[in-house]
Amino acid sequence: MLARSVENIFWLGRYLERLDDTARLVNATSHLLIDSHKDTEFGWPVLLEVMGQDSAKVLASYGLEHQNRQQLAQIEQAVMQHLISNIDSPVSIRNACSQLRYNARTIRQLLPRDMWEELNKLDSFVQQQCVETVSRQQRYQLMTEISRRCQMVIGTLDSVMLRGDAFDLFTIGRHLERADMVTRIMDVMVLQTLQPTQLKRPRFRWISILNALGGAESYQYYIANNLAGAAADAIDYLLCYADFPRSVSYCLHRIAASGKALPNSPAILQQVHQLQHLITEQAVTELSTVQLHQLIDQIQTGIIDLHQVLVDIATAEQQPLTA
Amino acid sequence: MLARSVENIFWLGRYLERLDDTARLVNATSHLLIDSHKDTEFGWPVLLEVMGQDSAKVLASYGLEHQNRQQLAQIEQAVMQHLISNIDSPVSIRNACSQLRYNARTIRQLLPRDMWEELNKLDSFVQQQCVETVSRQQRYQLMTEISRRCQMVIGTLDSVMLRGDAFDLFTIGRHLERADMVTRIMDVMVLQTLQPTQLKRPRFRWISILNALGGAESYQYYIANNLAGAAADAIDYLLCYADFPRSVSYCLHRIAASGKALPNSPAILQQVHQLQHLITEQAVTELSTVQLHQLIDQIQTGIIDLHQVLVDIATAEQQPLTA
Amino acid sequence: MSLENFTGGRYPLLKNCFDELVATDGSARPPASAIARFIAKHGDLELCKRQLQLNQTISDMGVCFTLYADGANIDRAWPLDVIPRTIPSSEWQRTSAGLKQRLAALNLFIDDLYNEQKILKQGIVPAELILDSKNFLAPCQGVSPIHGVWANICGTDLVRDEHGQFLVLEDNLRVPSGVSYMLENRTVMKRVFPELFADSTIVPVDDYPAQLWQMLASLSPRGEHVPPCIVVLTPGIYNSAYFEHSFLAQQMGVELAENHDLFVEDDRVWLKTLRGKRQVDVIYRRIDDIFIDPQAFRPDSVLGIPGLIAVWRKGLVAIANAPGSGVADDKVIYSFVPKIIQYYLGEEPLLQNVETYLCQDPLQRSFVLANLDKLVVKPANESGGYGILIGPRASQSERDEMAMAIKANPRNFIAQPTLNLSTAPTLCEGMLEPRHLDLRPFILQGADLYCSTGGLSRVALTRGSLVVNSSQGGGSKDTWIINDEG
Amino acid sequence: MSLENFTGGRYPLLKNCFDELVATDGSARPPASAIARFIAKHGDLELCKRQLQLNQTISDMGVCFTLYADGANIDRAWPLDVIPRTIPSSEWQRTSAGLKQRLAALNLFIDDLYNEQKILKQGIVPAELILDSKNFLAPCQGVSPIHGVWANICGTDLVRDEHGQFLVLEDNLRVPSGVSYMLENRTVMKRVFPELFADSTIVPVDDYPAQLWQMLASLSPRGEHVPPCIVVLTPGIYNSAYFEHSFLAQQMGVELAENHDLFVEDDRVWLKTLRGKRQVDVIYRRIDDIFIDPQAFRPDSVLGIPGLIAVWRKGLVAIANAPGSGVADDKVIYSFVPKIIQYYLGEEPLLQNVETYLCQDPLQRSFVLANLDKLVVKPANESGGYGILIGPRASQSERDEMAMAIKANPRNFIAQPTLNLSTAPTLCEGMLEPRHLDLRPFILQGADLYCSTGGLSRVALTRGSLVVNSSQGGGSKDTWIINDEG
Repeated sequence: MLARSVENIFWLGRYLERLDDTARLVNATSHLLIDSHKDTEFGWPVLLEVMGQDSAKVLASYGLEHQNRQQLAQIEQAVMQHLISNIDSPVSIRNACSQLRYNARTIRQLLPRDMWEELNKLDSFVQQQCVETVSRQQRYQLMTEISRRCQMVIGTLDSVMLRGDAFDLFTIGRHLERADMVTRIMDVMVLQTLQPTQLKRPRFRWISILNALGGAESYQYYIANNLAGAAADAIDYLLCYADFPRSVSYCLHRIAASGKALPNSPAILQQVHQLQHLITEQAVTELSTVQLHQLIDQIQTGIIDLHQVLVDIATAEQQPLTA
Repeated sequence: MLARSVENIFWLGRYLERLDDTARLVNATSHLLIDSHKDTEFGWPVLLEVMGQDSAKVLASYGLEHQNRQQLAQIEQAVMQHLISNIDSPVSIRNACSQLRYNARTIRQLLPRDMWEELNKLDSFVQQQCVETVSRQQRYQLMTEISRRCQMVIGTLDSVMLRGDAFDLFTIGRHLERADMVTRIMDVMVLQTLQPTQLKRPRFRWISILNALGGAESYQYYIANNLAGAAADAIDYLLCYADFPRSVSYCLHRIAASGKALPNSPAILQQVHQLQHLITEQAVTELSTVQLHQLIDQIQTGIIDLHQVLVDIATAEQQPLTA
Repeated sequence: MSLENFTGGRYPLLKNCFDELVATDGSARPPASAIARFIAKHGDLELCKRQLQLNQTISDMGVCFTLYADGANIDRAWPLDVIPRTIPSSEWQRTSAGLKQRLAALNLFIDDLYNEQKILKQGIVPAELILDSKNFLAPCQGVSPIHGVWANICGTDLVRDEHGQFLVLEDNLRVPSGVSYMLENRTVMKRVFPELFADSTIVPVDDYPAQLWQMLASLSPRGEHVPPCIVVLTPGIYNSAYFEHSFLAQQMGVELAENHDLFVEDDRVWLKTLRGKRQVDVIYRRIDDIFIDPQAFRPDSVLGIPGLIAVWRKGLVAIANAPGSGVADDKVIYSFVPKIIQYYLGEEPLLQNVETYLCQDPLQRSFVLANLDKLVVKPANESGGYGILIGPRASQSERDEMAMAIKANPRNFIAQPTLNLSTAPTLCEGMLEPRHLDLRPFILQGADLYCSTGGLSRVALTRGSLVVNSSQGGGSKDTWIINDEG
Repeated sequence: MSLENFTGGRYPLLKNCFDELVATDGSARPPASAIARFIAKHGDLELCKRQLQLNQTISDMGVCFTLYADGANIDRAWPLDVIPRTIPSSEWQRTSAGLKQRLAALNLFIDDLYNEQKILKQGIVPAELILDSKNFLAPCQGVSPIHGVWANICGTDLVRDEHGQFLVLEDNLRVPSGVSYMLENRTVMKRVFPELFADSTIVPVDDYPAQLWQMLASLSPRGEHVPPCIVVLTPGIYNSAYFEHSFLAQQMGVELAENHDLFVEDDRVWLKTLRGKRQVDVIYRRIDDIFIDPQAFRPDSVLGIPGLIAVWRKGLVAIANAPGSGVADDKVIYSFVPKIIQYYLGEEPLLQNVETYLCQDPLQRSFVLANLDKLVVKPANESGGYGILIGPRASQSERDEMAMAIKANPRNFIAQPTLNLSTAPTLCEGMLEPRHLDLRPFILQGADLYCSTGGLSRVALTRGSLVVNSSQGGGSKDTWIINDEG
């Protein structure tokens, strides 16, 4: 494949995953608020923080105040608009989908016909359905359907795409994005309950989040089979449980496996190993919330570095092709 | 997981793949006949042969004669009924879907909730839509939609199912079925052009088949990049091109990778290696059609043996669980 | 906050029945106000639409129960009505305290029966009632399960009388089912009515599987430092409650075993796994006592796990509910529960029984026989609503038949006054009509006591009917415990 | 077999125009009989439904072309009419023989021009026509590409006159586009009208990508024993034909490169791949000559691959179409093609030209100027339908302007009689109406000659219009070569 296409295929994977993850996050949060869980004070603006946005600034751009309890309904509306329908929002589903389509168009020759068609359908679905007036009732269905359609693209790809550099880069992009998003979610979980003086952390359960990530049952399995000791919680699970395909640990494993055959794989693997080391260095169950927050920070920095390493593999000096 | 569940999860994979492959086969054949390709005399009854049925017997059960040129429209109708809507036909899509649902129900506790839901939707879709009166025009859409929904199940699984024995067995089941089906299709390709005195084989192209398998472009890539020498054709491609996820070679590779971690893996791997050896022993491009037919026969026997080895891993004497 | 007229006054309240959502003046009760506003705003047509959407969701989620018909088993879609049933949380707290009290007492009772039998010796409960009962299982004598608890999972059927007071109708201590539908009903409703969940504070129910697992784990003979191996034991995929068995196994992350997946060896119970035999600590059995071990109960049976009871007796495996728990699940014993509570706990019962006449007692029997046209007569040992005579609706010949049955085997029958079961608005052919309903909460006891948030509300879909069992055409409602304490 | 009255006589045939599907008596022509039967059976409403389904399929498949509007590029859905255009295979065989004959002769002509120039020396074609042309590229002189072929891919526009005879309207020898739509139209139609494909024997078109690849491979300087590295060279994702570029790259399994993906080093052209530089053998360029190498053509340009032409001149890379091929793609040269065929092949042309007046010739010029209201005047060197004057429809001031332009630069204009282009039934606002159309087949020449099965039929969607270009509101039809030879 062309050196120039590396970034496109990599971003294709990232945006597809982002689309799926954002949809899941919206549903998770909605369910969280529905259940008005007592162990958290999750509010709509937190969603913006998860997506790396300054919630006060964003809400101001919609003419709203961050902490105004009087504007709850409008804040929900604005946050949802920002995450779903606002094409100018860098974190909206519509925006991610446009980026997805743009990258696909740029490397169309690398994509199997069936996948190209699924991406077109996904894009026109998202552009048509993700409008400002999505009601709460429609939202659940819409987010679920977006996730489903993302799964369909993945399934199609698994079924017909040639295995090779493009497939590997796409897979890496997906799992890098996934690790990134899961870490963000964890960070918010931690931040929400972070008290400066607290040394031992509370047991995170967050069933709605796990449900939206499709991991509620396997979390229970993880706990039931005591796979990480009795103190384990949702954080350990999302960080360390390598059998769960949305854990950070699994993502790193997949990235390493897909990176092995790429040029400059030593650089990729070194970066992945550093990240893996961060997680396994000490028992996560032993960490206080403050330490946990620091660890998550380090992981996020590592993910950014890894992204750069990957993008750089194509810009090396052009040596004659071997093999 | 329970020893008893091994067969169910394995069959779950096989039936899901069978559903997808049958739908693809129906579309491939329809397009083949649409184009009235000159290099073949593909008729509807051949489809029954691909599925391992005695076409004369099946058609007789629908009150039709095998070779009657006057009954072409009725033969098409009967073959389609047998492959799509007839719940009593062992090779119909409806039957495969019922079996799929049955196996899923039996091991529901092993399946993530999202996947269980996708399987329910798939089943009610198939039972509602696969009726006798599907017109030619609807058929294409219907088959495509069935394939898409199978992809969605695969995507969901990839996204949320725990990696472990159940996942490995499911993956093996899928790829074993796929190898089986691809071999059947190849056998018919060969049989259709098999002339006893012919030593060198004609160049198989079969663009419709490749299209339905999502492999038309990657076949062209394979040929364009001369990956198996100038004499390569669709047979080499479907048999040996390990980068294409529907080739026999790829399927064996996946089976080996997934079998590695299972108990009794040496027996599994030995059987896979025998099959791989069959394919790589001699250049497939060098074979005559007669030799090719013999090779395919051997592969099919090997697939049956492999199935048995897999099913047997659970019936070994119960030793105390380690690890 | 309540709406003056629920559905604009078109809702035909039944006389002498307490309605769960609508007060006697036709206004919505406070916990139902969000629902009333929704109906007022969107109208019946929207309700019908949501009902269709709800049915589709149930089909997609594969929520079903299994019926035998003509020898074949058929999965039927689980029936759920679009209108939830609401209960204020303050009331629920009192009720659940009563439920826990009741289960604690019943477990002390069972443990006493199989050991010292103090309560019989003191004549509080007539000894012959127990010792003659087919539910009193000899092999269980002298056993005391961990925590002294026999019935770890109890499904108690509650009804409301015409004053709106909750009364206990029966205690199900063997293999009570329905909790999976309680959980799935909620999941479905969240998808179909997200806006209602935003407008009220509905206490979540999804804690149950984790609580169930924790309770089961607390029974493990190997103690809390060894990760316990727990299995759900099911009769198999053709059982009417198979959906629930597989659902609970999945939700708890444990295996779903059938008899032949388990075997006894070296005084332990083992599970046949792909990777070899695994020692089982706790069996959550969904099979009747007498089918779990042919060596102990039915030598002629091919069902069961030979030797299981012996291992259990040695305390090397836990079975929930423990074999023999059924001794307290008897409609005659039921009438003694208030006394049982007083005897073991020294407390007044927080929940009342329905007034009950024991046919065994000659005086009460004559009263029953003389008033068969006014009473409901129930066999002491049936479940699922079978064998019941509803006097006011029965024909004379049915009543005569019942009279003969009572005389032949008085121990086997009790009678209760016909209750004016409470109602709730239910969507019937496009209109909201009152339908009778009951409530089955689920109470867990292991190391701790836990009561589900609400329970499964079952509703009789036929006008005037009191039969709520899904196998006999009953439906269900999601049960909303609405926070009314700020 | 033909239907007496196509659409029951409601189809308004145009006078003096040949209709592709409908004979002058209103009956369906034999190749169109299956279509006529379909319409008779299902009616217009079904056609509209299929049209919607077809539009959806095009959107799903992402078949589009790119337009610039306000500086932004917009992907527009490719317009395809639901009614195909039919041609009997016997007629098509004669036509494609003529197309191949024509391309073979044009290639001999170009090769002669850049080398011996026999045809100029013998005065068959006036030397000044060539030597003064901006399309005659100096750097190409003395080069003879492999097989002596310059224009490897030719898109020849055909029209039918009122007698139904195919005439050549123009030869596109630079970067003819449209073949991807020919292929995608067929894929769409197969999905939307499978039953029609069952009723007729329609010759497949899907051979084209493989034929294109094979032709390109036959150009490889490293010969047939080294797997050739072929790339499609595109101006980029904003180009109006980007869809086609990526489509063809995908279908052929080759890379789609932009200028900066290629570079020249050590007398070779290299592709920058993820795994290092790869030697390129054949460039299928979809960029105009003058933008491919700033060193050769436009020193001021930042576009292009510096040094490419030098490598090409040495025969170390093949470029298709070869630079300089455009010299024969000129409406003045066009008028000489019959003579060119006779000169090089010694054969009579199998396909006729449209009658053409050269404004360069004083006599013909006066005729043109005197008959501007009857003629179509075309600039010699534009494509895409730009700069054309359709006399009978132009205003007087437009005609006056053209007259001045002709006088100022007579070499640059030709004129042709206004043709009664053939029509075909086209779905316009729910009704079938005749619309004018042309046909662009694609002819390949490398080691061998190949002509596509049919080609791209473009149709003017506005009533009476002759403008078929999609950038100017034209549509398209699938072109069915129907086997009529048993």
